[in-house]
Amino acid sequence: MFLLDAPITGRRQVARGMFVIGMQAPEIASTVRAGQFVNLGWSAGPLLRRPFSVYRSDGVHIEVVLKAVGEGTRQLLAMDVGEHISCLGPLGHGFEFGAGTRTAVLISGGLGVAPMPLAARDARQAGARVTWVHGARTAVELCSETEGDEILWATDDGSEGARGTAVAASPDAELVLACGPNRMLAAVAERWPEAQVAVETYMGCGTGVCLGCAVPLQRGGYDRACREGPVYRAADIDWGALPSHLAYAVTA
Amino acid sequence: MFLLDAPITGRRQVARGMFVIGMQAPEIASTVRAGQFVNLGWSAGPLLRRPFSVYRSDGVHIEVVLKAVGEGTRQLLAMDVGEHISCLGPLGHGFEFGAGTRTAVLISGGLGVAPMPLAARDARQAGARVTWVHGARTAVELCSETEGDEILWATDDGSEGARGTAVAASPDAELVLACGPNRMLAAVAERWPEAQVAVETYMGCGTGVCLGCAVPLQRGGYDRACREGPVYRAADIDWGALPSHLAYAVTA
Amino acid sequence: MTPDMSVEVGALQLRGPVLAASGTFGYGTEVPLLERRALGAMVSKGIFLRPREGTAPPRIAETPSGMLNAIGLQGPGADALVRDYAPKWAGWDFPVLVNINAESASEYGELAARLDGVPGIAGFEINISCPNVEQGGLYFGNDPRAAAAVTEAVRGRTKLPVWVKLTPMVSDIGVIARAVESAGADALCAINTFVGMSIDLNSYGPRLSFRTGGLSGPAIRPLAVHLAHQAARAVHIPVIGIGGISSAEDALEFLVAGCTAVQVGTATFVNPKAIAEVHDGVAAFLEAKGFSSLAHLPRYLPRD
Amino acid sequence: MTPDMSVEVGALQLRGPVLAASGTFGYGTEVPLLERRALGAMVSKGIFLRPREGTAPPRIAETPSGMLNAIGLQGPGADALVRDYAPKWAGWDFPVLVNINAESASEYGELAARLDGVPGIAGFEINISCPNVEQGGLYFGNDPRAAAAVTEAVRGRTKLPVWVKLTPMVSDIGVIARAVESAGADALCAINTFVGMSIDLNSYGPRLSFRTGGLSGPAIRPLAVHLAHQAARAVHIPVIGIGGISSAEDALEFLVAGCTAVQVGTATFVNPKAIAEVHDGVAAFLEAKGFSSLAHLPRYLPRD
Ligand SMILES: Cc1cc2nc3c(=O)[nH]c(=O)nc-3n(C[C@H](O)[C@H](O)[C@H](O)COP(=O)(O)OP(=O)(O)OC[C@H]3O[C@@H](n4cnc5c(N)ncnc54)[C@H](O)[C@@H]3O)c2cc1C
Ligand SMILES: Cc1cc2nc3c(=O)[nH]c(=O)nc-3n(C[C@H](O)[C@H](O)[C@H](O)COP(=O)(O)OP(=O)(O)OC[C@H]3O[C@@H](n4cnc5c(N)ncnc54)[C@H](O)[C@@H]3O)c2cc1C
Ligand SMILES: Cc1cc2nc3c(=O)[nH]c(=O)nc-3n(C[C@H](O)[C@H](O)[C@H](O)COP(=O)(O)O)c2cc1C
Ligand SMILES: Cc1cc2nc3c(=O)[nH]c(=O)nc-3n(C[C@H](O)[C@H](O)[C@H](O)COP(=O)(O)O)c2cc1C
Ligand code: FES
Ligand code: FES
Repeated sequence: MFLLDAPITGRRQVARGMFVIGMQAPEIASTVRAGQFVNLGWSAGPLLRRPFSVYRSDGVHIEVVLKAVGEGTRQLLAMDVGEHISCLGPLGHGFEFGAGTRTAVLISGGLGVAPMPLAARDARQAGARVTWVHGARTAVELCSETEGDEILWATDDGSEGARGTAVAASPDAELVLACGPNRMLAAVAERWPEAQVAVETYMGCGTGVCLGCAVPLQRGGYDRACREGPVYRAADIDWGALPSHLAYAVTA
Repeated sequence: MFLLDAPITGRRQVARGMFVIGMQAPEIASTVRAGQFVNLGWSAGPLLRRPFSVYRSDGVHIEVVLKAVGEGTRQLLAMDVGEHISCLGPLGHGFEFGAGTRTAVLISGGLGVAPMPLAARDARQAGARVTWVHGARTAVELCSETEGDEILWATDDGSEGARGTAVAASPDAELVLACGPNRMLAAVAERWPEAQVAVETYMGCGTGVCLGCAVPLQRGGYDRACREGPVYRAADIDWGALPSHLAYAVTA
Repeated sequence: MTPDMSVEVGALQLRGPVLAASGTFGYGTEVPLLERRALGAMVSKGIFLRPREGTAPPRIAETPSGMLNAIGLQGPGADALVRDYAPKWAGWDFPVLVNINAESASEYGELAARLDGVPGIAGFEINISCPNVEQGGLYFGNDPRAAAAVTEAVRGRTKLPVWVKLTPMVSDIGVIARAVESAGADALCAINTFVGMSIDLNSYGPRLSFRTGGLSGPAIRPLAVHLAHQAARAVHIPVIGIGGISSAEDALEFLVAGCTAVQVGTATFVNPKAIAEVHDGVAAFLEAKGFSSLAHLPRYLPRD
Repeated sequence: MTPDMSVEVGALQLRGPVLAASGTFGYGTEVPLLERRALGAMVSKGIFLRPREGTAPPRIAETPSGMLNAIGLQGPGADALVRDYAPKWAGWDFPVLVNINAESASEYGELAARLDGVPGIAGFEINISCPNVEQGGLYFGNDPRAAAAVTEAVRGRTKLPVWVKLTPMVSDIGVIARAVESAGADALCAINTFVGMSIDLNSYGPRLSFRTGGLSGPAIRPLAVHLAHQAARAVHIPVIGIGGISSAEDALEFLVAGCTAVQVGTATFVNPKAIAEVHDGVAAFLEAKGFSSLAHLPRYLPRD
């Protein structure tokens, strides 16, 4: 785990209101795994850091993708190239890719695209044929950057791809990885108990010391999303007890 | 009194660490008088606004002069042209210029230069010959922008002008106006009880409703620096009871 | 259609739920850029029977998302209030309540009697919670019997609405709230500032000349919401929420938590238009949610 | 020359005055980027005799310059603590105190007895102030007799240092402080979090599943400085200041106000290097002012 003062190196738009921010953070970029996250802070920002999945990495830079959903994300999007962000990471456990997996489907709802470019990369490296199913409310909210052997779209209003949810539009596969609102992940768990899902919780520290990010488990008790998670076997989570209406929950 | 969202239009350096920030604030610029101040706030800034004397005005823009002495001034100096500052003013009572005044001396210690360009303008308009005496710790801390019929310098180390204080270096005059650390103003009061001095206090509101900016008076009781002040007849203030070690007090 | 924002605080009918808090609005005569239409009522700066000088400077210090103040209830006394300010208030289209202060229950009663019936004075807010006076203040706010005695003393001298402003510096605010309700208060105001201290590392002593001050501003909001909610659960009279409100969302937290109205204090220093913005924002929220009246806002107020 | 930063807290000699606060450092085993040299001591996450699940999420909510938490003292219980963590602590070069919690005075004593003498455990911090458990917690912290009874129960079962962590939710912290001192505490820790609430305007109810939570962070610092100062004035044992410390200046406020040492909590979440930066910053301050030792720092501690 590293704590870096990372200069912003770039910014681009990938959907309506959705932006990618690039930062120079070599130690993190060279060690991050798909599904892991960074905890970002900046001067005159809110008290607590804000967690973001690592979207891409080239070994020197990392990228995160975000929308302005509150004050913190609004401030992040107002920052200029050259300004510095304090970057703590990589954090948490990422996705697991068993060798010999032949088919993988990545399911992303809205900002749930965030961990998927790295996941697509690693799934293909593990030898799998990758299908990426991406859902959003409407066509202009679909992230323009998807990759894989097959790309499927789903929109609530049918303006692009299948009308309905990304989960409904997904084929089966040996490996199912999903990220999106907790409601969507609960639907994934119903259909594929073995799926790996990346959940969202409020976080205090991001490093395992505060117990703020409790994820209720089927076997009873709580795990820490920032340490044992954020990626879980879908069937392990007690979905009824995991809040699904976080103010910042991304819509699918 | 106006509340404006004023875009920053320029910035320049006038001494070591001392900068002038220009803002477009027409309603304030066209009504401000020498010695009045504005109360500045900005998003992601500290809770309370920060008071600054108006340094210059061209009828459309106003300028303030400042050094980074704490978090608020540090943030202000980090802002770029085009960013907006919420500007409340003009506030307080400024200097009075009696018609027929023949000689005026303006005494400024350090950042006490702030109200003086407007004061010089108005004193000359009132028909006076203006002597501006400006003091600082050392030559590079002297503000490079002074005006008047005669300019005198004073530095603690004698690196420019007279060695010693600006007060000591001042000639007498019919009208004496002074701004600087409260300690310096107390010395002014001793020599010229009738001088007009602009004092510094902590301020809550800047508009007269909180009573936070109490100035102890010789006749007993307190005045509000933001409303009855910040300019006072030097002899009216109970200098022993006015804190002179505000954390932000400018040095002379 | 703009929603109905009116509220009833006891017998007092207010056109809106957003009020100006005592000590942050002066006497209402010097407020810059005042938008009266948005003001439900104003509570004047705290007054004593006799003039008070207040404390020596420095009187305020900024802290993270908050400020400490020790003004010491500087004020001109009851006679000057009646002479200089009440006549102005009499012409205004919103009620003005006077925040009253004293050092004994009987002096509270005396002050209320002096102000009762003066045109322009619509009611009283009893301050039993000021942290910045040597005697009195907090003591009355801490002790249920003393709080009740003060309330009765004022109640006995006026037919006007009597509100009681509670201190947060108690281990159970419900006990004080019930005591004051039983003693005849028409409404409770929760809360006044918390006692705090800030140290100057140059002088190795307190920043404020009074040593301690009252903490206000956004920093205290979560504590104030909790205390106002606890007070609202404890009594059946209206509770007016106070503490750290600077936006409509902040005000709505108090209203949902069981408050009938709110007061805005420190935020006015930062943004002279704060009260109007809070009022308009609450109206916009109700409209967006489809509520035709503030009375329809869902409340979270479980009774024990 | 770097100044002497060592402090004595009762019988315990600490190499520096900056400690890790309970619940914000886990069991010390998972802290990222830990710089041990700067750590005076660590207080472990609060533990009960038996394992506890803690509260349902959401457990935290951010507020202006602060955060609310309701973790509910999730923990593995005393046996697991002894088995999994104490052996690691035994090898560390700073003392670890265990923050102990219970529902009755006798259970506090039982827990202390279970942990007493276990290698790696250097002392106890009695938590009589947790706002996030249904029974116990705050109740003990509010009532001088209950607070004393808990202290005595623990004192009777161990020769190790016993610190008592006070709640801010009292009208006079001095009363509790004296009661606990008389009951045999070696030091006081002031303060734990303040009870607060935050409302979600989507659900019209509390953001936290536990409804209320404890407020920590810079927002509470001026209140904490005041309370720690009041506690220090009331007793003759050392007081450890806690609340909103994130910089050396913040820590120095508590030290000047009469505290012997300080604990850093929430700041560690924001900046994993906070403790080291506070420690180094205090040393740099002393050096710049020409003090060869922390003991020479001027204090502001008038005795009544
Ligand atoms: C592991 C993980 C990965 C994530 N990855 C991404 C990503 O790649 N892209 C993306 O856009 N979003 C991601 N999120 C969500 C992102 O962290 C939030 O959208 C962001 O923190 C919101 O901050 P804000 O200041 O804009 O909103 P706020 O206005 O602060 O948030 C809205 C509400 O949430 C509360 N809140 C926000 N953050 C916290 C916190 N840390 N603890 C407690 N309360 C909080 C605030 O109090 C507020 O009430 C991720 C979250 C997690 C846990
Ligand atoms: C009428 C008037 C005119 C002024 N004109 C100028 C000018 O033209 N140029 C100039 O450089 N300076 C001027 N000052 C001083 C200027 O306002 C301060 O330097 C500035 O507010 C410091 O803010 P900061 O955030 O940088 O420092 P901080 O770090 O915030 O200030 C240092 C300390 O002062 C406290 N503090 C700061 N502001 C306040 C406040 N408003 N109320 C209570 N405590 C406070 C902080 O808590 C802190 O402890 C003027 C002051 C007054 C009253
Ligand atoms: C400068 C100042 C002066 C105050 N004076 C009084 C007063 O005279 N009487 C009173 O009851 N409350 C007084 N208060 C308390 C406020 O009315 C209010 O209860 C408190 O500030 C919390 O609200 P806020 O966070 O919105 O400011 C004062 C507060 C401030 C900041
Ligand atoms: C997430 C969290 C968990 C905490 N858990 C405990 C605990 O188990 N026992 C305890 O005595 N205090 C606990 N505290 C209180 C802290 O130790 C500390 O007293 C408080 O947070 C104030 O300090 P700070 O503002 O530096 O965080 C906890 C605080 C936080 C934020
Ligand atoms: S966010 Fe603190 S333990 Fe997970
Ligand atoms: S700063 Fe508020 S009255 Fe002067």
